[in-house]
Amino acid sequence: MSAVPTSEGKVILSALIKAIQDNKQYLSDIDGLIGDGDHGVNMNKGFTLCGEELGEKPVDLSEGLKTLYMILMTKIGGSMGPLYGMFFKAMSKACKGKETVDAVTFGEMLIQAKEKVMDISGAQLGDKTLLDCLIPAEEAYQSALDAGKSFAECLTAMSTAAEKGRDSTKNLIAKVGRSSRLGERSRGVLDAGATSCCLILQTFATTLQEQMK
Amino acid sequence: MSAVPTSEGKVILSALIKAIQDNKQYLSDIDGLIGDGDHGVNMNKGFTLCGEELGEKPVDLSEGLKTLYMILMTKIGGSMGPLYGMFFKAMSKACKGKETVDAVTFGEMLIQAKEKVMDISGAQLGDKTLLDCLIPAEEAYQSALDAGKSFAECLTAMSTAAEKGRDSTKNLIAKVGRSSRLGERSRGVLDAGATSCCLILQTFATTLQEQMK
Amino acid sequence: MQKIINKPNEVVDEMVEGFVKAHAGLISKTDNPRVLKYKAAPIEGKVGIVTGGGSGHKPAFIGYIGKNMVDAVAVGEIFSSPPAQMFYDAFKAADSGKGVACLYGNYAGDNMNVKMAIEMADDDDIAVKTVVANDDVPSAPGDQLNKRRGVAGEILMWKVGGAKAAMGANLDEVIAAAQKAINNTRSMGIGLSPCAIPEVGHPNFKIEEGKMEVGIGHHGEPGLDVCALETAAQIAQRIADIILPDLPFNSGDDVAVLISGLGATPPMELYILFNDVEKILTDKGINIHIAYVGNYFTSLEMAGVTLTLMKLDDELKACMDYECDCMGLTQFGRN
Amino acid sequence: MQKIINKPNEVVDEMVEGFVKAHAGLISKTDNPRVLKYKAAPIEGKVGIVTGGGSGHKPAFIGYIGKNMVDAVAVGEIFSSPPAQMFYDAFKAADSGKGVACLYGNYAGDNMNVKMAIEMADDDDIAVKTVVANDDVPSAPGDQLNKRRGVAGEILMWKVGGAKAAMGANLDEVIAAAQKAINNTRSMGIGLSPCAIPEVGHPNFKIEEGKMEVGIGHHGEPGLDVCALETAAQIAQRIADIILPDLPFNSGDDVAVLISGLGATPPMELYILFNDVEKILTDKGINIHIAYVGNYFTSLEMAGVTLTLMKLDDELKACMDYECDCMGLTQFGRN
Ligand SMILES: Nc1ncnc2c1ncn2[C@@H]1O[C@H](COP(=O)(O)OP(=O)(O)O)[C@@H](O)[C@H]1O
Ligand SMILES: Nc1ncnc2c1ncn2[C@@H]1O[C@H](COP(=O)(O)OP(=O)(O)O)[C@@H](O)[C@H]1O
Ligand SMILES: [Mg+2]
Ligand SMILES: [Mg+2]
Ligand SMILES: [Mg+2]
Ligand SMILES: [Mg+2]
Repeated sequence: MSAVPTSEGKVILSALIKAIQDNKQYLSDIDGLIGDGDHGVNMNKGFTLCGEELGEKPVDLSEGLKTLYMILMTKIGGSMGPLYGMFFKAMSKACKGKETVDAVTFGEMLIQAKEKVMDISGAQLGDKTLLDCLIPAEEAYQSALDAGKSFAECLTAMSTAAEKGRDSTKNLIAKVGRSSRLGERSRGVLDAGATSCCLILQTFATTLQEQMK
Repeated sequence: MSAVPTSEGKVILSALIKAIQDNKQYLSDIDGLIGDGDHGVNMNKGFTLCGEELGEKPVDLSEGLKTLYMILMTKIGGSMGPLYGMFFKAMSKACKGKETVDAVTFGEMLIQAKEKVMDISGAQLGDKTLLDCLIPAEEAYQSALDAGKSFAECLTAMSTAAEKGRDSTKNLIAKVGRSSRLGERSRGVLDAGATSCCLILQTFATTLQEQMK
Repeated sequence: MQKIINKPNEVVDEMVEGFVKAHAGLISKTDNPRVLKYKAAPIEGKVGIVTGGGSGHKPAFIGYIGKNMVDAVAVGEIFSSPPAQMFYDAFKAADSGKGVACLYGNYAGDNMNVKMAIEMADDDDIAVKTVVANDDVPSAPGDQLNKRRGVAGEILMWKVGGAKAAMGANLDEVIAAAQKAINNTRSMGIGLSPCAIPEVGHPNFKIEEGKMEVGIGHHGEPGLDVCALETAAQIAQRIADIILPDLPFNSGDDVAVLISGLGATPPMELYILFNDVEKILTDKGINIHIAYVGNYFTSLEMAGVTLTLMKLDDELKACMDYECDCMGLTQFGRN
Repeated sequence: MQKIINKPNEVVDEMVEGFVKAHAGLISKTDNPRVLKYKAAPIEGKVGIVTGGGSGHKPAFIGYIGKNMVDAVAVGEIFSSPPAQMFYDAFKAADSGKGVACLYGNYAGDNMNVKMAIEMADDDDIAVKTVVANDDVPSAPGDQLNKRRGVAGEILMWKVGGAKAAMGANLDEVIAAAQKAINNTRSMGIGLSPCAIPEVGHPNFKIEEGKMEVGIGHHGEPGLDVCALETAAQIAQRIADIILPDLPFNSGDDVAVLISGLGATPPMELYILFNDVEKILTDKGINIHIAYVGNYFTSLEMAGVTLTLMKLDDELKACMDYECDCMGLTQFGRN
């Protein structure tokens, strides 16, 4: 099977919510090293509210992602609300009306997400933000797809690149956000947003791959 | 000789001014232990201004004391301005128009000073203030006078009592002023106001005694 | 000591200089460099309102000079009463012939200097009467009201006295209204961190992290107790339990509420505290007629707060609702 | 952390609650608990003025809601931009059909959230135009004005926009005036001690005793330099040397001056600094048309100050002199 039915949206959303909840402390700790230590708290607030809103019943993937982005955009301020709000809004739109998510659809979801986030963020690759994870991950996915790889293989390529992108932030100097205060001293530590972005992309990959089995 | 001509006021005022100036640091240091450490500064400001006002020319005692109290009352705020202002105002009035200061006149100056200060201060004997020096000193002077002692002897009695009164403040708990904040912890240290009061009374005593020689 | 100053012994002079320049439309100098007056004072036919005290309490005291408020202020050194001469010069700057209401706080130095100033004024035929604010409940027991200090309640006293004078009342009426105001006012403060007098250079008392000083005075005078720092709700309750029974304030009363920060406590915290105070008052059936929340009477950069309540009758309400214009408190008339 | 609060994660909600209760005659809640509005808003025939931003800057932002000032405000968490929905709800609360001028500060989060809110409003036929304050000179060089942060100059932008709207101008005219205001405004801050976000519990940056941070931002963003603490006169000169040539301000110019404390710095020090600033301006032949000195835009309990200058033409003067009534800035009309 090389596609996942969108009717199984609940599985993916539950996995995303759990991933953030499980890593709440970790994400805040990373943010605490060079930021204000609340990234896990901010993310957890939005994702947990979404979980409460979705409840127990099944949900279409596009609808589920819509619930998530609506909450991010209405309840979560700062930068995470609009950045991840745009991320999931783009994803939701790109799979709207589809029966299944296949390699092309997910590629469309990724590229839309990347573009919308870049559009609203204003940050550049190398500024030590979640873009340093998202951009290379999306590019790796497209290269694999263009090279004729399977959906599962494309996801693996994305995962690997996301991790590499996340790790690349360790040696960067923060150019935006609170950590930019530290200049040279922001080097040597992962970026919190890139870490949560990697977590989200990897959760997509493993959950989709599992459902394809 | 058992009286001092009031025309020699300058000698007494210069002595008072010098005594305060010489003890500026000492008075502030005492105040620093349980107060805000500015008693010497406050006193020095008033007495030095008076010295500048008086200049080099001779002055009648009552007139000289008037200059001093006017400066204290117009330029020195807080409690010292009115307390020592009243002190010297009463003294000035009590010797006004006299040719000389004799034992009776000085007794009158002392009693008026004590009463005016008590009147405006509101503090009680034992509250750890300059009254703990002034009241016993005045009483010792009057007792000596009533006992028929000479002017010089009365002044010595006053001096001795002033010193005893000043030292008595060491074991008192401050009831008024800043030091009262410390309660029990204000014990064990001299009161700054009692110390300056003792200094002033002893300066009167020695200067008058010297002029009588 | 992290302060933006020049010479520590000239802070008051420079502050006065800056203040006069910043509020040139409202404030005038007088011949005495330490006496400032409302530009329009003395106002023909109006009783003059005078106050004064040590500096370091901004907006108090000079910030309350203005229209329908205080006419002239004697400006002392930091935390130190102005000399008698300054009060006397303030009387002269405020008197239009209708007399002067000197409305000040109960501190030994101020009492002495005002007393002497009144003697000086007596020779000039300026009629001066006084009201001495004593709203600070923790500073003495209820049977020694005359020993209590004046704190932020002074502002309400000036507001009432200033409005009454502006309405055309004579000296006795102004004094009676201001006295009624302070008689119906109760305050209490909590200190969270100390302050440093610039000339001294370091705080001359301490409040440890995690502690608060209950009943602290506006110059760091000792309070009732030093205890563990509490929540806003607990602090509100603690103060209410002390000041409400003291007057007492009862169900059905209309009150003015004034929450003043002591300097370094952000307005956010003052509003959080107000929220808790409002709940307690509402629970007790006490109605808030007017509320002031902000830094109205400070103690340099001390952290902490004073809560003040004034019970209102119709006369006091009319005075509180009256228009006024000064740096510390500008309000349009309410009705 | 010596704070008067209850739950650290509820400080904003409780502050908003307290604020609404304290200013019931001026402020109304809306359906969105984090959007407050002027009681009379939306005002028939008047362009609505909206702003918003993170909390912890009291009186900014909600303290500028009122008559002839801001109509509605989106209230974020401490130092954190409000979600798009709140800006959107604020637009709705302010719009009378004449459109909304959203006048806010240049921060990544606010830019993103306002951008999204405008998209939301587009569907509703609410015309929203923006002016983004970028008055903070040290935050970026003069050839990158669009990277500069907005700081206390925002208040002057609101004052101008609010007055212009009250005078009956249409949306484009209000936007043009507010844009002109900020284009003619330059600010710079100095930090003397840090602040702690209640939920974090400790300051997340440090300023050592005896040092000052030159060009610090309103959330502790790094400045140009950390150097030895200077005198008020030196600080005034240092700031003037940076902001005067930046616009530039020239001899003969009329200006508004705003000196805002960052929270814990007492007004006394602000007036001392103003005294030095006034001397520099007077020396240069720059005329102070109006001055504001106080805690107008703070950063919790940070110690320090922002100096803001706005060059005035007749239109801006008329706006600055216009009557307004809000918790942060009440003034009678001047002329
Ligand atoms: N303009 C921006 N574009 C992209 N990412 C950003 C931007 N601003 C901040 N970030 C990301 O936000 C992360 C911090 O998020 P979070 O801690 O939730 O917010 P805050 O900094 O407001 O406390 C950073 O690690 C960075 O990846
Ligand atoms: N009400 C009072 N009556 C008598 N003496 C007083 C009174 N208040 C203060 N003092 C005296 O003032 C002294 C302190 O003076 P000083 O340091 O000059 O003033 P301050 O306390 O304002 O700094 C105390 O030592 C005490 O003797
Ligand atoms: Mg944060
Ligand atoms: Mg963070
Ligand atoms: Mg002193
Ligand atoms: Mg002293």
